[in-house]
Amino acid sequence: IQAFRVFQNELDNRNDRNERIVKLSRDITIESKRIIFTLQRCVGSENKEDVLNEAKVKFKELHESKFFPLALELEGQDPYQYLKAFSPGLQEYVEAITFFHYVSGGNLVDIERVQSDLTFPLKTLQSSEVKTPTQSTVIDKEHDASHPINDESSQTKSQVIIPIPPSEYMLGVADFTGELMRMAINCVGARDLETPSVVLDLMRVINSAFTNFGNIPRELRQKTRVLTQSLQKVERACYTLRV
Amino acid sequence: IQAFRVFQNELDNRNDRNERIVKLSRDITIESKRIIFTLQRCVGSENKEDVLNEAKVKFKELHESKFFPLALELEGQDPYQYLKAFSPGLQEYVEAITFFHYVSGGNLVDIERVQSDLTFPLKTLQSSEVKTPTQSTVIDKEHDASHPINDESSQTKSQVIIPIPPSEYMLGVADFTGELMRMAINCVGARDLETPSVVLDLMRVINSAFTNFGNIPRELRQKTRVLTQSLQKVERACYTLRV
Amino acid sequence: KIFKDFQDYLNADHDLREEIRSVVRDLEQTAREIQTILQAIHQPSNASNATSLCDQATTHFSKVREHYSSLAAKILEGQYYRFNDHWKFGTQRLVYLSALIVYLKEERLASREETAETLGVKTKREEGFHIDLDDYLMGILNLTSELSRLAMNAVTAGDYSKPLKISKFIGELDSGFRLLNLKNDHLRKRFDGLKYDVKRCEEVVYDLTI
Amino acid sequence: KIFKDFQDYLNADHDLREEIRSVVRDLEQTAREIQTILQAIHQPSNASNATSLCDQATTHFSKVREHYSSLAAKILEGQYYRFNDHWKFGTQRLVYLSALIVYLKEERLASREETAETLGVKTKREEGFHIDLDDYLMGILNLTSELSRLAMNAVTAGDYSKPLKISKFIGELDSGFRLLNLKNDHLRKRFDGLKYDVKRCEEVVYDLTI
Amino acid sequence: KIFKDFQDYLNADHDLREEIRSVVRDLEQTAREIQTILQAIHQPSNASNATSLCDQATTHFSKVREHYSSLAAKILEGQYYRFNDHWKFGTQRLVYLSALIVYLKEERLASREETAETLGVKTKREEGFHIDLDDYLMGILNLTSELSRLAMNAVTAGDYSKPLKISKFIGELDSGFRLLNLKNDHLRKRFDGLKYDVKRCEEVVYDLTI
Amino acid sequence: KIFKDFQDYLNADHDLREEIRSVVRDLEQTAREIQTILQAIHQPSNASNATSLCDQATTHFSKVREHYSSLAAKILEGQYYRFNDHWKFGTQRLVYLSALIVYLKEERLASREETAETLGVKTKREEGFHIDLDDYLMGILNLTSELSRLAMNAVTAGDYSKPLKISKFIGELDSGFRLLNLKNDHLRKRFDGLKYDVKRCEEVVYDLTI
Repeated sequence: IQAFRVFQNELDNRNDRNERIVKLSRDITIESKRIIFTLQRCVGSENKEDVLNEAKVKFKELHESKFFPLALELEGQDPYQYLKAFSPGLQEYVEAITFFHYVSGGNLVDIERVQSDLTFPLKTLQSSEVKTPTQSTVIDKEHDASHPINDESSQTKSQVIIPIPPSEYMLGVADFTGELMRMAINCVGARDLETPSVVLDLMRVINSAFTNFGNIPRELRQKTRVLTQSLQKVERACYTLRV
Repeated sequence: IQAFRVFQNELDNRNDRNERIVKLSRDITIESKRIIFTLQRCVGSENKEDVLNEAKVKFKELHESKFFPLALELEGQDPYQYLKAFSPGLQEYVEAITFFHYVSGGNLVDIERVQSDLTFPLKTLQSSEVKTPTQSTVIDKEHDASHPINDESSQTKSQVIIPIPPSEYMLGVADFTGELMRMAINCVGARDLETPSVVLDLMRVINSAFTNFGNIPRELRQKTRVLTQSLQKVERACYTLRV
Repeated sequence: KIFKDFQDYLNADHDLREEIRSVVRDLEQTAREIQTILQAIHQPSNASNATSLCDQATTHFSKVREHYSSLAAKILEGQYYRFNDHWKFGTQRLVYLSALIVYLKEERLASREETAETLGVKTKREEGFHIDLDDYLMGILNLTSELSRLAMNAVTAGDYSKPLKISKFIGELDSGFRLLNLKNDHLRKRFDGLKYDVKRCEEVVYDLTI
Repeated sequence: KIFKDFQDYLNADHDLREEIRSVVRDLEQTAREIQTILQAIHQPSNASNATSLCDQATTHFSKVREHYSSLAAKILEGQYYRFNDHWKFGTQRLVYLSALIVYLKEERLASREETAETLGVKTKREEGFHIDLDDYLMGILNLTSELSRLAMNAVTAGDYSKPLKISKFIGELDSGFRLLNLKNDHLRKRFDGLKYDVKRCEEVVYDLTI
Repeated sequence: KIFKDFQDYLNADHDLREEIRSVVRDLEQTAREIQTILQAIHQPSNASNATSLCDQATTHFSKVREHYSSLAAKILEGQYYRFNDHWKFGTQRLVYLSALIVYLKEERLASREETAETLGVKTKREEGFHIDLDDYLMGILNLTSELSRLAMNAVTAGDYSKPLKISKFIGELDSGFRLLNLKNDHLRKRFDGLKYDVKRCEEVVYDLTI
Repeated sequence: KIFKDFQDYLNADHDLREEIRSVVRDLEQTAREIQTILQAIHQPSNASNATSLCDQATTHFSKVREHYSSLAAKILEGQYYRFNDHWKFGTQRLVYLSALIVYLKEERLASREETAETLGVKTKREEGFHIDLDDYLMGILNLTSELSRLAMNAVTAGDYSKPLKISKFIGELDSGFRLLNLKNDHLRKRFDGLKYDVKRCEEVVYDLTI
């Protein structure tokens, strides 16, 4: 019976942490959706720069107020144990940040870049005003060093990260093509004749890469189907513009 | 378009054959169920011999009137193409024949014995009154020789068989344990104190073998679960007899 | 002993399926590579050099034939349908791709015989490892929806003659399929999609007329 | 290139999972062998020599430890939960089997620590490849239903003292589990089955009293 | 014995259904052949010789009448609705095809009476093997979607008067159907599709006006 | 701004629910501890000192009252049923536990009023945070199945008078519940289980008579 009190404690801790992570993930999803909405507005508008700057500020706040606490929660844990809890938020964020980079610069951002945004030096932020219940226990603990996409961080003890499993990144990219599609359709409405065919080129590249993947997990295969449908919608849009 | 007329012909032939096989399978299922019902009656009755002889006659008729035409339908075909169509009947038959052998002799009959009952020398039966639409096309055609459980028949051209895939045989055996369970429960009602524990021994052997199978297909795994439940019902019956 | 034999059977079945799965994975990988090449036909810039894309794709079919020959070597006679769920999908895709090449080069339907030859398999069950008729027909239905998409993209690329030819071709295929007495299965479902392809092409032709 | 890297990642993931699956298959095979040995405890004729069955079963655990050690070697730190669906089921069964041996020999609950040791893994996540707490608890719940079955068969075999001890033991486990705040998950569902095991044992004891 | 009688009844029923199924299959095969002929009206090249296509199709209706007469011979009085699921679908298609011929030749709606005559069956239930009203209406609804497709393809073929006539015809049918108080069944669902056909025709007419 | 206000409302609602959930968790934890103590009544060795177990359990009810009072403080008037899904289950369990204590000590049914007092809440909705009648009845139904189990275990422990009393008590409760006109809901379902408890007790009494 005494053993069961220990088990109870362990189960409760795990559930509590899971609850906190789900909540952070939900907040991240909502804020990411807002940013995407903002970015869609800027297509074809004159004050594109203003909108991009506004988005930049929102991303920064999102990093500090949500992702940093999330990183602290995951610190010293097996991130895959809580992946289901933070995966929706992370995917929505990847969708938002890739869309942002596309709108501002023009190409598909890679996972290393996304990962670096979600890596937080502890020293600097520690003194800032961010507070979470577990923060005090985290400092100086070594981060899970063996995560494959983050090998180079293995020596540093002074940072925490949200590890991004490559599949999560790709799922976010798949969702991003949905935004591209929406953007292209909006352009047709606005009689913008050029953007759709530019977008179409990028979508063809991504679609071609996705349909070429082997050993693909089921979730990604479903999104590939949606991606192909989005591509055909854009093709139809280009056709309509031509006719 | 001309090609499509060929396709149409091929599809129709296949569908027709499938329909005929389904019908034969359905007849086999019904007749096998009847035989099982008869055999259950004979438990603890005085005229056991009569019942067994009656069953023997029914099996013989079933072989000649249903299995032989079925073998002719499968002759020269890939039996696995129509397995779904005749699998229900075959499994029910295996259930009946294993039950028959158990009731008359006392042990589990092996697949070779079951297979030999479903192997028909063509010469003898051909002259009998059995007729099927495809019979005339079959004679002298070489039987699919490479079926693994029937290697020794590879030289003979003078027989047709219903090939029994080992999984089908085992599925039938699993169903057979359900009959064992029913038999044991009936014995409790009849205050027969010995049979249940004899049955229990055999069921334990079979259950132990089934739960020990590796690389097991799903259908068989489900039946294993049912088998374990049946076993526990017989255990409970033995317990009730004891208390 | 009965159960020992059965365990041996299960193990052998499992190992064989693993081997099949491994070959099929390679087969599907090659199919994806061919598809990636042929997807470029939708790009306006490639509208003219379809032939060169076809040639490029054709070279990969030697790999396909190798995969099928190693697959065929694993399957005993009379057991094709025991395992064909494994390669069904890949075969349908390869039928579609080889028929697409034939259409792009010669604007006609690839027969079952020549498709089998391109894939390196037999046409009929009695001859050995073959193309199942359902899979051939399924592949052709996949072809029609690809072509109806191409009709639209051709217009975008400024090619106004291709849609008319495609529309006629798909119309003929539609007549062919209408002759078949399809049961309520996958093929039937997919065939219902053909009506949509026909309509789509006719709309493109209509739009061009206006 | 982004997509090339991802394909490499997918392939590596796939290969690793294949390797894991292969080890887990051996692990489950060993578990089945142990189970087959221990199933004999229900046979009336073996009622007396449970200890010898336990010893026989125990020897197989060296193989279990080997399997776990080769499994552990494949899993990088912090990735246990990326793959643990593969071995979850096998581990639950092995927890149950090793706890069954401990009960049969010493009539007490095997602790998480000693179970981990018998399986050749760690107790806590921080130490490396470990027993997930859920899996340990699930294994214990499997133990209770096996014991409630044993209580009944013991009576059939003429042993009237065992049911009383088992009933007491399961009653205590029930109290323990009632302390846990289980979410609506597998464990919760399985725990609902425990109530049934408790009742079943009590009925056997009741029948003996009458 | 009661059960023996019941078994005989079941067997007879089963055999009868087999026979019906066999005739219906031939019926549907003939329907498919007629349809294949009439599909050619959508081809631009055949726009002018619709009449000759109709004549060709008409010859097949003698076979249809034979099939219906052998079907009628199998159905006892008062058992039409016990089996009509078997031929429902085929009848709807034949109604549609014979009505299409009437429209193509005379640009008017085929009445139920003449359709029944073409098919070789009765109009009313009391008279024997007849066309169920639902099936007649369903066939007419199939006609409208075929005609709306024809409207579009006529433009492609350079015929600008046909779309206007078709649009008017479909509009009238729409008014007719609106008078019916349809329950929430297949017919209702299919009728919802009619609105779409009307709209499609109107769009074509609009495009022509511009 | 409208949306801003609505967002504030959602956030406040969310926070409040979090707080409620936290208190309810403590409440359920205490309930589990009480239950663990009372489970010991089924153990033969404790058959005599039920009173001392009851006293031990009773001390925990002060904590229960604290939890309910902090819960009550969070719920605005008229919002009880907006949130009562959260504590429904815990309350049912505590009703059952406190009624069990009353039965064990005085062999009678705990009234709604005294149960409310033991839990530290009101009896009626108008007075504030109260016991919902459904939850009270559900708790009593849980009591009956616990008692039917106790009847059996009492025999095992050699107490032959308790089963008779329990059987009578449950019989009376059954009569009482039959007077209620229950809708087809949870209560109704649970009430169907009562019949089984009655039967079980009667069987025990029957076994004793023999």
